[in-house]
Amino acid sequence: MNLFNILFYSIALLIVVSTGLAVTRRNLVHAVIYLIMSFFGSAFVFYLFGAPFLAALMVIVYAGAIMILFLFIIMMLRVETPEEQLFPARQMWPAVAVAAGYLVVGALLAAHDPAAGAVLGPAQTEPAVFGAYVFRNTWLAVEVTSLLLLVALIGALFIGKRPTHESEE
Amino acid sequence: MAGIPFGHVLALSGILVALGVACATARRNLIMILLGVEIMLNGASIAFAAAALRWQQLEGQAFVLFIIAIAAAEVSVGLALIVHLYHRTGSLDPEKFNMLK
Amino acid sequence: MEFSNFPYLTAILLSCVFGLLIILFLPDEKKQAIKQISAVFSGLTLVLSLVVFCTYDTGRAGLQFAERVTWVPSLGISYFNAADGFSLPMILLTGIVFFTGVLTMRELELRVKEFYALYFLLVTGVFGLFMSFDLFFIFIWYDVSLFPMYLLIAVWGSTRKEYGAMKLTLYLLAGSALILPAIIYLHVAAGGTSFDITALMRPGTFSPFQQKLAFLLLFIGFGILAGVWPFHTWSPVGHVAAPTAVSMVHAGVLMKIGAFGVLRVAIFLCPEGWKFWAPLMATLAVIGIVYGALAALSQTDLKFVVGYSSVSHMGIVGLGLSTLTVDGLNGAVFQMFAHGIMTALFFSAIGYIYDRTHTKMIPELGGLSRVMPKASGYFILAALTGIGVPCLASFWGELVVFIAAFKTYPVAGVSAVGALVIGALFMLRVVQRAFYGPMQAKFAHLADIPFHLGIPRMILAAVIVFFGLFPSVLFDVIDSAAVPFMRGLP
Amino acid sequence: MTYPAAADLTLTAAIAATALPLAAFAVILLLTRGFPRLSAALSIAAISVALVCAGLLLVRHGHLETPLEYSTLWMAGGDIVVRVGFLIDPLSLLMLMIVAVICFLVQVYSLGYMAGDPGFARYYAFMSLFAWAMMNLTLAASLLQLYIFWELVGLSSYLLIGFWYEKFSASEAGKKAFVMTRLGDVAFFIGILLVLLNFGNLSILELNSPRAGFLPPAVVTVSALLIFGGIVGKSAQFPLLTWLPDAMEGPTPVSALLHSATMVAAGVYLLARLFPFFSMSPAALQVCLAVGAVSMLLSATMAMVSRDIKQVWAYSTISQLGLMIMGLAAGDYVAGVFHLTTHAGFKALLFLCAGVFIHACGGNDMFEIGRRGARHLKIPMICMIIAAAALSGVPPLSGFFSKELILAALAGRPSPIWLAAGLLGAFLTTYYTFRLIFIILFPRGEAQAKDAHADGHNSEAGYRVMAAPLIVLAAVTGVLGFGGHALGRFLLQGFPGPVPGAGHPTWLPFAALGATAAAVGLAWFEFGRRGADQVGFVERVEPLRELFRRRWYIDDAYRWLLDHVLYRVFSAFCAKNDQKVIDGAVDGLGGSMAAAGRILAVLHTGSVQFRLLVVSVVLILLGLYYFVYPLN
Repeated sequence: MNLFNILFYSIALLIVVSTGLAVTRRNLVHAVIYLIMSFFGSAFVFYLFGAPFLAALMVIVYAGAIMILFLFIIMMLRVETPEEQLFPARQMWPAVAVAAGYLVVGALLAAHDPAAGAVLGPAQTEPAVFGAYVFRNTWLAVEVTSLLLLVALIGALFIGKRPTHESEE
Repeated sequence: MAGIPFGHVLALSGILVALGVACATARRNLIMILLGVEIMLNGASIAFAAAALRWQQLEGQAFVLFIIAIAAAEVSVGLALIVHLYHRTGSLDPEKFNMLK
Repeated sequence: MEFSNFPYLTAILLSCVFGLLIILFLPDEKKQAIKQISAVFSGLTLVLSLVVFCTYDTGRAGLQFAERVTWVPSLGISYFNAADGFSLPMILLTGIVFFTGVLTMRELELRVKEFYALYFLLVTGVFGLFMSFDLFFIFIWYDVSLFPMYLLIAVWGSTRKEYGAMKLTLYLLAGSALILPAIIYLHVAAGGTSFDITALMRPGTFSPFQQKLAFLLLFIGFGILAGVWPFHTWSPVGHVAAPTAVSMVHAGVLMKIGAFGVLRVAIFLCPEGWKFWAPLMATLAVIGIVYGALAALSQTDLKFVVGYSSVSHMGIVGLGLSTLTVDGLNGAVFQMFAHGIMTALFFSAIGYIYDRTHTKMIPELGGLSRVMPKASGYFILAALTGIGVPCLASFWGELVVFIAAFKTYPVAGVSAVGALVIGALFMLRVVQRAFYGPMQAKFAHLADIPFHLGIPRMILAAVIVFFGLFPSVLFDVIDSAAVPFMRGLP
Repeated sequence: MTYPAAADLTLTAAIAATALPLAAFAVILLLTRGFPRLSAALSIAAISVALVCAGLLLVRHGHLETPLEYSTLWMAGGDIVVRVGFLIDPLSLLMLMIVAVICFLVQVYSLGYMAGDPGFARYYAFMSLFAWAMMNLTLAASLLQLYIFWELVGLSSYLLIGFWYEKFSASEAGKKAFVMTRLGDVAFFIGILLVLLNFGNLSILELNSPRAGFLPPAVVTVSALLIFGGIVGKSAQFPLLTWLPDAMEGPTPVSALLHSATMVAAGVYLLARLFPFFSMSPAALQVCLAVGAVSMLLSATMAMVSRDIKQVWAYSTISQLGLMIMGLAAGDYVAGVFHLTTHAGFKALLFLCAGVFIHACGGNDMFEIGRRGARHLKIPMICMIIAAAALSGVPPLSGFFSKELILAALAGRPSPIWLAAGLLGAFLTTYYTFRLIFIILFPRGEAQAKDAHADGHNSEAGYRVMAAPLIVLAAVTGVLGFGGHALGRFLLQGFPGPVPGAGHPTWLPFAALGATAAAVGLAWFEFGRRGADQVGFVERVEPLRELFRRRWYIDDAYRWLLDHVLYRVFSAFCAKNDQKVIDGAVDGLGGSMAAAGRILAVLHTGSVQFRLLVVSVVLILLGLYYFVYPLN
């Protein structure tokens, strides 16, 4: 049991627990906060796996931007604690069944896969190397993604407008 | 024992995806559905990062990068839609939005 | 492959398309202008078809007026138009029916622009199908001609129009659902590099089994459109529901598409399958001939009578196609032409009568000959053509088909000839009930066909008599395709 | 095609004779429908030219050793070649002359008869159409051409019978005539196909040549019988005889022209035309003989009870056609054709006279005509008596000679039945003919009030126009009989078929005359003598009278077949099958599709989460699939 292992398993536990808590919160703000914790954990996992740039990105974009956006929206709409039933049985049991099935099948697949047995050790990718790789090998995807982000920006602006002339549509 | 078996990382990401699925399908709240999707994406990202380490290939990490970017796009549009819907109907209950039925 | 200097066939298509576009850009209110533009462009189409028909060289076998532009080289799809002796009569027929149909609808008031636009689209598809030698385009044109039918019947029709339109569309789409797999199957079986009929029809392209399979699919698929028994019930219902000009095109030309498709696609590409399934074709055709005539006996609606007589007459076409002889093909194509003109005249006359009397129920009519001698005369002429009176066009088609059938299938030939009696019985019965007898007071004020509405009927009647007296004009053309085709068969 | 120069005039004349009426038809129908007098003039002009041409041809080819044949291609496609042309031989020349003469006379007569009819122009158009078709039929060089014009003749018959289409019975009769002859024509057509297939040629000359003898006898018999089917239809023989009496609904000149003298005789003409061919099959001839005899006797019995003057002549036409067929079938070509010729003359005359009476008295009932003073119309009355005597075979009128020849031929048959039937037929014919004559000559009782209609049309000019053809025909009837020998010689020039042996038992003319005299006597006793109650012996027997009046129930049988079998069973079955079975199946299929769709639509809740769930389930299944079938 070295430090690498200890760190991974404890963080994995943190991620699972906080995600589980996030899923089950009635208060949406709480849920988002737990999820931010979970994303921090993920960021740490990335760091462990030798991707410091991704870890930083995770913290900045996911935990920092996306989740805060969620918080903004929740607070703006004043829907912190919805009144409806948290887990209606009609929906929960199928969901649980599907999730369980998912786990079982995933476990089966993973156990079956010889690759699953391989052991991962510490490693490091320089952000500069990663950046060079991304822009050399996947430049087209980068361009497409940037275009997508632009479209999303415009789309969000357009959709998010307060529907003032609703009656005409 | 030096290092983590790849299967354990897959298990972690699997659990995350399963939680995401459960969240997205069981909660009657549009925001929670979107959160569930984020959780699933997160699980997938972890699996990709681990795979990158496992095979010493940078494609996995590049994929994570794009996942984050696309998640950002998706969340912005999704939340805009939610805001729009909330303004129109005053509710976030997904069962009410079934006009395409 | 010979390329003539002027692309007549494309010009025909383009004159339809230009007409369509100009109509689309005219304002709704200018009904008169729309009608005039339609008449001009359909007239242009007719003139071009006539030119093509007359300049066709019957002494030379093979395709003429060929035009080919490759469209998708990897799949072998090309815009390939040409005319041979089989398609020329059909092109001429379409031209005549199109033009007379436009003129027949001069009194239309409801949504004139949309009507003519759809009508032009329909005819474009029909023309395209008759000209095309590319399987892919044949399928496209087939669907182009089906799509407007639904709207034309459902909007401008009468008597259960929605039901009729829906039934027709579903039947024909079912046909197209059989044709498409067959076309793809043939395309793939030939190596997936060509949709060109002239290339695919080389002997040895398909194995006998492939031919049998594809032929059956194609025969049923196109046969639905040709009103082959027992897939015919859409046709009387559709005829009845459709407005006059559409009935004319529908019975006059659209049903020919089916028979023509059987000939051009199924028989051309799968001669082995043709030989294998010919007895089935003959059986269905004879059943259709007898059955259609019998069913027509007990109809009370003028259009239903004509609808069922179409089933019977198209049975003769099917019988001709099934005989595996030059004569059979000759007679079948001639009969297609004659029947097209004849039904167009039928519906044109009925259309006028219905416009004036507001009924097409035979018991309510009666004595019309006195008030509308011309309209009745045209109907009676068409009825006599349908009976197979000599010196009217239909006679020759029937004669040649019967001779051919008698050689190949004596029993079928005899039964088909016997059905002529029933044909005479129901036609004359209708004529007697609807047009003879004392004049009814309620119709006394009605006027006969005025001159400007008489023109299309006159043209059709003249065509019937012309080809009845000079059948060789048409037979020479058909023969120039049928003889080389049959000689080329293994 | 080149012709010998000398033949050119012949060809031109033939073309003119056959084409001009068509031109008249087209011009009248298209241009001059509004001008009745002009139309009539056109039509008559055309037929006069045709008549002149026919006469020219007859004179030119009075001594014709070998038949002339001209033909040109009409239609060719594949293996089928249809030739159109003229076959000029004694038979066709004779028939052409008959047709032209009677057409001409009837058209002139119609000027008076049809005067003032609203459809005057149409009438002449149809008459021209008929003349064209009939002349082409007469001159047809091939069986197919003959068939084509055979059909066209039927068409003009249909149009002319139903000329007064506002009368229900007229249009019904036209339809009946067309459909019944069609029935025969179908057999005829199949017979033609059979010949074409086995012989490969439809030329009449070829068929009559010895080359046809190489055909298998069975084929000859079957095709001859099938062709005879056409003759049965056209000449209204048993069992298709009932259309002809109904056809009397048409205008009387039409009946005279089409339904006695020419069109119905076309059947007999065809039999004569193909006489050598038919002679090759004794079995077929035997059938013809039997059919002719049955038709002759049946229709004679029907004529005995009819009160309608035109119907009597119609029955008599059937009867005489039957006699001609018997004569031909008995092997005497000349006798049959000779009787055809004489019959055309006197029967047309009978009808035209009847037409004058009907016109004058405004009714068809012979008792009524008699009461209204028909005997005061001297010319038609005398002409009618002459024609009736000819029909009965009273010497020295034409009918006597031709009938005698036929009876002689029948006497030549091994079985005496045929001669007995012939004599019985002669007896009956004479009886009903004189019954009619006596009824009209010696009316009993008072006429019902004359309606204005009868007098209105009876203008002097019209009467004179109508009388002229009568006198011509009466003269012909009077002298034609003596031309028998010349006619026989003319007909037998170059005739390829068997020539009947001359001579017959010497007692035969006396037997025939005896039968005639007895019949006249009986008719006189029952109808003519003072104090006779004018009720025939047949009419005293109720069932017999009913049987004859209802045409031996043949019509009822057809009606029953048509109504109960064709309409109620077959036709109704097809229509119902379409509505219930085929449409039902299709609609049912559509309905079940829609129902299936509704079941599936339950799954389609429209909920976002439900879709997510489904996606997840599919992913699980996909995972399971890869677990079971690993990628590598």
